Amino acid sequence: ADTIKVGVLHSLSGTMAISETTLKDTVLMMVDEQNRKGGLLGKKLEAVVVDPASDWPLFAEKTRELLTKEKVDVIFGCWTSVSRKSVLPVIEELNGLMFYPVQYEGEESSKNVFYTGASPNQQAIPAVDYLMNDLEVERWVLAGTDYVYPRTTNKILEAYLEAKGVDKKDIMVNYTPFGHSDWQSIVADIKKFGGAGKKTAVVSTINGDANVPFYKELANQGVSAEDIPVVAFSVGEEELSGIDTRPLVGHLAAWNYFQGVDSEANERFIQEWKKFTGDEKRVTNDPMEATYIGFNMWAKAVEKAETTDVDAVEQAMIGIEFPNLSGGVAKMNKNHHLSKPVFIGEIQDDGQFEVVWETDGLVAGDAWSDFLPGSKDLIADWTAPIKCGNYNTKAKACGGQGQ
Amino acid sequence: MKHLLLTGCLLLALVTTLPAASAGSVVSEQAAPSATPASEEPGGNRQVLLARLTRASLRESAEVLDQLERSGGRAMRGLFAAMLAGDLYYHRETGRLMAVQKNPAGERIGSDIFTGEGLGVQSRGSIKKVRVNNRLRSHLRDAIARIDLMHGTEAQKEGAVLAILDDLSPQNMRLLQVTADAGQSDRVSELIELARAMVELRDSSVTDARLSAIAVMSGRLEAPVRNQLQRLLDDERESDRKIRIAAQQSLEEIEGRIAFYDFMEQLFFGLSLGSVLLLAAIGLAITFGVMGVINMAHGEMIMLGAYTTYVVQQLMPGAIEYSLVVAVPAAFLVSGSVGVLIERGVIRHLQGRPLETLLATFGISLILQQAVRTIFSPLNMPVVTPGWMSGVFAINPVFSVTFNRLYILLFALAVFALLLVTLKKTSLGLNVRAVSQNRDMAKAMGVRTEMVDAMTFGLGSGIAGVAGVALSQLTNVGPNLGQSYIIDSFMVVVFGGVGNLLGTLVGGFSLGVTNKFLEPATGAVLANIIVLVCLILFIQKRPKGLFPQRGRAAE
Amino acid sequence: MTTVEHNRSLFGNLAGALAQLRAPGEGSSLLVAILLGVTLLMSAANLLLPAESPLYVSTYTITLMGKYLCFAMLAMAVDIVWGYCGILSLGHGAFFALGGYGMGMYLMRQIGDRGVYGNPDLPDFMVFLNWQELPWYWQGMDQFWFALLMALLVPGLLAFVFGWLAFRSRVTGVYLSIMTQALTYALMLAFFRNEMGFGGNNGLTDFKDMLGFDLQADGTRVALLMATALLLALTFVASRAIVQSRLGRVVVAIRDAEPRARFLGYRTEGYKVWLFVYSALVAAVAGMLYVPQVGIINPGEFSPLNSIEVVVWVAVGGRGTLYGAIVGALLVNYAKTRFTAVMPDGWLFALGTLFVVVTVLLPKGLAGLLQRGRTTDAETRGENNTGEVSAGDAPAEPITGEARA
Amino acid sequence: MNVTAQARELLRRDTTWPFLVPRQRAVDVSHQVILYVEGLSVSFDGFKALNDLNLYVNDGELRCLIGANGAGKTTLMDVITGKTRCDSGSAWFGRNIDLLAHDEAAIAQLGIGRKFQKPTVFEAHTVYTNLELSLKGSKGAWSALTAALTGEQRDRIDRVLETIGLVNARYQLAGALSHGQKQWLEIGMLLAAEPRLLLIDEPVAGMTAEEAERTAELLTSLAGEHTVIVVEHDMEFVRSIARTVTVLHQGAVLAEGTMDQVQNNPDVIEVYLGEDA
Amino acid sequence: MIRIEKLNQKYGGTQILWDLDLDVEKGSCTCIMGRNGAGKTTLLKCLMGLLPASDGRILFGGKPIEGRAAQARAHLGIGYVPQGRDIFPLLTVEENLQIGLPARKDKARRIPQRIFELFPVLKDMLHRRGGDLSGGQQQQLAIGRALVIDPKVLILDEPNEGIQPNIVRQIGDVIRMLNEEDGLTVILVEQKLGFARRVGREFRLMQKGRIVAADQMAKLDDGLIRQYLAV
Ligand SMILES: Nc1ncnc2c1ncn2[C@@H]1O[C@H](COP(=O)(O)OP(=O)(O)OP(=O)(O)O)[C@@H](O)[C@H]1O
Ligand SMILES: Nc1ncnc2c1ncn2[C@@H]1O[C@H](COP(=O)(O)OP(=O)(O)OP(=O)(O)O)[C@@H](O)[C@H]1O
Ligand SMILES: NC(N)=O
Ligand SMILES: [Mg+2]
Ligand SMILES: [Mg+2]
Repeated sequence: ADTIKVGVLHSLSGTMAISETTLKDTVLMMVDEQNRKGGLLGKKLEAVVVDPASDWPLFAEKTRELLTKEKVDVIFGCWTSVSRKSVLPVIEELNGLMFYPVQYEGEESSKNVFYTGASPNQQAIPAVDYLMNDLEVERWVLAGTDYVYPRTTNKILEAYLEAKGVDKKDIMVNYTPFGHSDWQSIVADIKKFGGAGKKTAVVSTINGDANVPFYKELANQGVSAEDIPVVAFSVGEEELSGIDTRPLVGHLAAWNYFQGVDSEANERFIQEWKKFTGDEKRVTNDPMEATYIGFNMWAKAVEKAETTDVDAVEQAMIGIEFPNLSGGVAKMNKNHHLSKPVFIGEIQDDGQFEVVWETDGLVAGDAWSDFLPGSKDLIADWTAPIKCGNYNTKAKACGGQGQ
Repeated sequence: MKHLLLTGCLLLALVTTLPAASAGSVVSEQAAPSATPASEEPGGNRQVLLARLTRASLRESAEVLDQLERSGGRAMRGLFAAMLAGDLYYHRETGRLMAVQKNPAGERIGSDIFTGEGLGVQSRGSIKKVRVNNRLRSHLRDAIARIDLMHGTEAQKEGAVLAILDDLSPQNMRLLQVTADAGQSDRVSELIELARAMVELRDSSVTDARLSAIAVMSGRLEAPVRNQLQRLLDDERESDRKIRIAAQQSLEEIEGRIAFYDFMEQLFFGLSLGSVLLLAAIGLAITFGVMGVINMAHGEMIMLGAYTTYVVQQLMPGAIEYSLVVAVPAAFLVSGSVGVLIERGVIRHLQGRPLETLLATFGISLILQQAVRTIFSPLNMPVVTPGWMSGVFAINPVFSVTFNRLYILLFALAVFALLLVTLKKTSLGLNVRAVSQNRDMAKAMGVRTEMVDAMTFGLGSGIAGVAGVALSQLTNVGPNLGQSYIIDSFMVVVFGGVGNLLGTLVGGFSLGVTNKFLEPATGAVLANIIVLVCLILFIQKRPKGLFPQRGRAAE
Repeated sequence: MTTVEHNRSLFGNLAGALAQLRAPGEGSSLLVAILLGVTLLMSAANLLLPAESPLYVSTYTITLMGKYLCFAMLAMAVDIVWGYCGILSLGHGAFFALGGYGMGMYLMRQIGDRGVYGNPDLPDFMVFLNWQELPWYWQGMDQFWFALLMALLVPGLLAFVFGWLAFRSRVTGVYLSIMTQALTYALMLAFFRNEMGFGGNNGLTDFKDMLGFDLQADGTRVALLMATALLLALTFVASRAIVQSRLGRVVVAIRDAEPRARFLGYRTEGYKVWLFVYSALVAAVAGMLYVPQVGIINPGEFSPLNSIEVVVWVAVGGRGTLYGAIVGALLVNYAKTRFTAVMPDGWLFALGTLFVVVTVLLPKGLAGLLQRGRTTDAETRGENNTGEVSAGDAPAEPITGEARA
Repeated sequence: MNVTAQARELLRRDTTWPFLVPRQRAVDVSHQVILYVEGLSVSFDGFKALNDLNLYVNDGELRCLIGANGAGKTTLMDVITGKTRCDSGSAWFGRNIDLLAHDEAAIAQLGIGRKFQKPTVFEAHTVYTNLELSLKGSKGAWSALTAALTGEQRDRIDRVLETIGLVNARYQLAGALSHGQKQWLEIGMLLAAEPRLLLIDEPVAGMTAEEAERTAELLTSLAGEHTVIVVEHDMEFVRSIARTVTVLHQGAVLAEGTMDQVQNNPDVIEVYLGEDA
Repeated sequence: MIRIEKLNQKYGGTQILWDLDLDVEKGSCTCIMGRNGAGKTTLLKCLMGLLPASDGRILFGGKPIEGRAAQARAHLGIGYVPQGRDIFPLLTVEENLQIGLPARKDKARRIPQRIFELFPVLKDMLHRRGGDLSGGQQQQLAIGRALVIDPKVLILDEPNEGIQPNIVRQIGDVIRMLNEEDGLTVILVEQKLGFARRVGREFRLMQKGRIVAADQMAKLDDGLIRQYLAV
């Protein structure tokens, strides 16, 4: 082929369009930029955009379409875990290459996927550490949308908190359906739970659309960040752009990137983004940075491998470093996850985050959690001689439990 | 809760403040000269402190603030309040501190932090915000509370004492003593009395005194009271049987009262959810219930109303307080006109084929969703809650009602009443029903059926738009807004009985209340499932809904 | 010829052939013939031709076709109850999904210890939720025959109980429609719950093989496609037999004047229940075939909007004609596939407009268009009476009675 | 009874399960009376449509039911056919069948056919199919699946078509018939069903005098083998067929007797016939 | 008053009315008769504008109205009592009557007392649902409803179907009175000879979509009846 094709597999309609459209635009911007730099291997890049419409089986179908019909060399895509799970068998069958840019629950590592978002140890654990050490939180509300990412994260956190000596009584877990919009009772419960005389915080894995009504209810019931701070893992600048943040000032989020991070690269990226979208008010967020890193690493790996062949690029990817937007350098590990810094930010009245805490160095993403019984012995390592995604360090074998 | 953090810092502050001056008197002394301008205070020390404030790291700031409070007392309230609100800036070159606020035109207007003197428009690059984080904010709040305990309004004093209930340290008690000596209103005195009783119960060893303390505490709904009684009962060292029994009784009484208010709270939550369901369904009760159009685009009419609210707020950034008043008629017009267009353009061609309206309106709903994505972006749009709709109406420490929910409840009832009157008292209502029952005959009686159809569909859509204004206060204003309400809306209309407005009202509220009473026991998801199953079973009992249409013709 | 063109011409042929239907009886067998013929040709082209061949049909097309045919079967199921009996089910997705879950459970058990955690007994999602043993309702699902049985039994039973309750109480019209919607909505919420033991939102996925055949092998895919085509043909023939039997005529009578039918001695609720159960079973079969071909089943399949979409396919194709439902499902889904790839940002405009235009211009859907091409006078209305499956031209609108009376 | 006892009861060898016992029982007319209606009352929202009504109809009789509009004639038929539940009273079909305990379909299968006041036919079906569906025989879903017309049944339909004068319209959709044609078709559907008791609500409304005459002949010929109850306002028609006439008024029987008796009853004249009818 | 020229009407492919001409004079009372399916109802519906005519002209007071909608014809003063009554079943009797008020020339806001004088039953039933009334009551309501618009021409399609004898008389009297005293033009479709003779002053016989005979009512003889009305 005379171009290198880049598949973009993000929902542009349906419930997930609200989050994913931005990532499609980000990839398009990256492709543009790369082409301005002269493309890759002397060829131009060509983006192939499809709309899987927030429909999970459609994700699989579109992946197949991208790989067999369009013959793309790489795919940037997916947001929800279920979409990724749907795509996974197809991408493995056809030996494609995908970059997944969203924080997720971990417990996975595929040869054909690079995970540039955070895994729980790059987001949830540091956030809890911060709450516990800096804000002296003793009582915990783990509130999440009822699906796998919150469930897993909360399981990890429960185990982690209990290991830190937190009493079971001081942990309240609450799950709500997708798009839950009536938060009155739950917020009232949180208030009551927090009224028992111990410093309380909410760790929120509430997803997407449910957040706006949740925060609105928090604001209206007068739960302020000083009383009961809420730290969220799915609320970034983009989500905040849909809320009046003045009553929410001081609530927290944990990410590997904030738009407010002071760095030259970030400044440039933001400018470029605003120019690309033609909207001065457009914000950037963590999954965009993840896409940015993923894309550039892929470009670097292709140049290193001097081909877009998946197996070659996959091997070339491991160990690649690329400056992230927060001033440091991100590194792709053997388990296809990144090493990245972790930031905690407080919501400001302009919808931005103020970084109030950051890890000292980089945190390497874990594919398998150390806090879950089923996976604490597992690691992923895609280099020889192990070369698998679920190597059991006890049984010294691939394939989960090992036989 | 808030009290915990607040008192934690209060304690910290007191440790540093009080020993410095012999407690009590100093506090009130400091208050006296505060009318004099800041610059006259002893020592350029304060200027130094203020300068430090602009440069300090977040950690150092706390220390600077303490010193400022000690030196400036009441005079510092403005500074603290501005900083708490995030309005405190300093000039990059002169380092001068100022409160900065945006005017409606979006310009930054500075004013002196102490005198309030106007400093004119500040360019964006010339000023920088004084950084503040959660920790500082609670610090500031406590400082303000301390100032308020002496000099604040009644409500502020009350709040300050309430905060102290969480931490009854000797220092705090001394502070309360000073406050009490200054003579206070009944409510504040009562709270101070309560604080004393709590200390008595905790520290005293005289059974009678402790019993009377318990008597004072009995029936109080403040959380610290409950927590203390609970701790006392949990504490094995507490061996005085009389005290235990009294405490037990007292706690039970408190819990009894709380149970009652919990019930009230749930009822309110239920009614509030009901009002949302009602609002969402009410337009559909017309387009579907009365006209018989299976209007899958109903949700998008709501969505248009919500977007209208957003646009209105963008157009009048200086008058957010009034934006909703403008948005209601605007949303009615926007959604209503789109409704009329849909009716004239599409529905009209489907007369006598009501089932096909499902297909067409489904198509329209897809188009409208995508249109909104194209025009406004797929992101949610921020809609601001005006001040008068924010906050809670606290009836007592355990039962409060949020204003926005309360207003929306009232609004839903008002819209309903208005609609009922429109349909009952104008010829439109009669004509719609006639047309829906027998179009040809209505024509033969001279009814302008096209007009009636357009007006009715417009009315139903307009009402949906109005509902969108209310919903914009509670939930996402985004392209998916409509989808999240369409199922519920149909459910409510059908449950109430198609074609019966009153049914929609009762249906909405009963679904809301049932849901909210189930939720504490089952969780949100299961509550929802149970409600649905009940609904299915209910319809077996009453196949035509709550208020079926009766008579021969309905059979 | 590229695959796209191939696709296009494929559909062109199909539509053309349908348009040439001379008589309804012939038309139906023609449809079956085309269906099987095309499937066979595609299968052969996929398996026998080298990938470079211009006539090669890619596996992508094969799976796509398989999915369409499943949808077609589902649409037919909806049409049987809606078009012929006036039961507008807005919840048929529930039966489809239940069938799918049955198959999904079997496929999940087939993974065995090849899951990421390598647990031989528990599916992955149970392992990381710390489940210790297989819940009782997963027992036996590793047997194909048992899974098959359950995948039919459960939706069938649900349809029976729901239908029996609803039809006996004479719940009709929109009330019934909304209750079916409530049913599927409740199931969706229930299946979203991780405690239910069906994998919550992620559903069941990462299937490996079926009856020992690798699901990713071309041969298996082709076999699945052929099985789907065969079953579609079979259910089509069976459904046609049903609607053409006296039972079918009674059902149409019930649609138009249920009280009258009762006064003739027909126990209408019985007819409705059986028809509903039959239709649910067809939907379940479609779901069972769907899951191995798309590789995932998740509670989203229960979403009320999905079921509404199915109704839309039927309406586009032409309610009350079985082949109309099939054509509608194929066309709309093909349009969706093309639009989402060709105009990812604006395809909803196109699809929405398609729906509006079809409704306004083609009152009887595409089937009406075909029929019109067939009958001599073009502007005929309401006098089509050549029997067969054209029950679509009922003057009485079942729902009207409800909403308007 | 507890569950085990119930189970034991079910498993007893010497009994047939109640739901397997054929429901159809032959109507017992050993006392010559085929329909007993006693003390029947029906009210709608407090309005008494039937008020303690008594009516006895002999087997094979042709009974005319007249009465003012709103007297409750249609309501009476509704109760007999199971469409409307009554507040009190009883209705027996022969001596052995309690009509109030059956639903519409069961009652129809017992052999009570009905023609509605407003003609109702299956509009999407042809005239022929309408008749086919009305034929006497098993009405179960399973048997309908395999049912085919026997030659005998075809003949019957042809004969009915002839009787109702719709031979030429046999393949027309019933929905496209004119009002009067629908009336005929509905009568035809009754004929095809061969019920024991026919309840006919206003058969000649909208028919020409000539047609009414034909209908009269038809009904008269049916009587004897069948029992016929006719409601009609057309006095000429009633006169031409009537043997016994029952007059209803405000939900109760006002008068009963031969046409002459009734016609000269001053009450009937006052509330129904008018001065010079 | 009303003049129909060369009216044709088709239902789908089947033609129902064939080049039909009809002339109704002001103040006349014309009775249209014909067998079932002759096309009487179709003719009236075309006249009322409820069915589109395939072609032909309809003149009302000399002005063509074939292009105008039914509601406009109602406003011009054509009152219609359909076959089968077509009462609005879920509206009360009062509401059924009120529907027509806006079509009146005088814009009265209340139901004219005259209606209740003609049909006293309606007064008692004012607040019951139209659909609950018995057939006869509904028929009276249907006529009353048509009269509310204060029509110049009243069209009645078999108004006696299912009506008790004394009310049939009463309706006949009312029609006659309206025609004779108020000068209302009446077009009546009727099957019952007795009634037609009593009320109508002219007759038109229809067969297979055509008018086949027209004359004064007195001239309606057995020959015509046998030829066109007998089965
Ligand atoms: N479902 C109902 N709801 C309310 N009232 C009803 C209902 N059914 C019948 N009625 C009333 O009961 C009375 C008797 O009605 P019914 O139809 O039996 O009269 P009828 O004798 O058949 O009259 P007609 O000769 O005009 O048909 C009427 O006044 C009618 O209004
Ligand atoms: N909706 C329709 N579609 C097709 N044909 C129709 C339709 N309505 C009526 N017809 C046909 O038109 C012809 C005339 O019908 P119309 O109702 O005008 O007759 P009519 O003279 O009023 O008869 P009746 O005395 O029975 O009321 C009939 O043959 C009938 O079959
Ligand atoms: N991976 C997530 N956030 O679904
Ligand atoms: Mg009657
Ligand atoms: Mg007629």
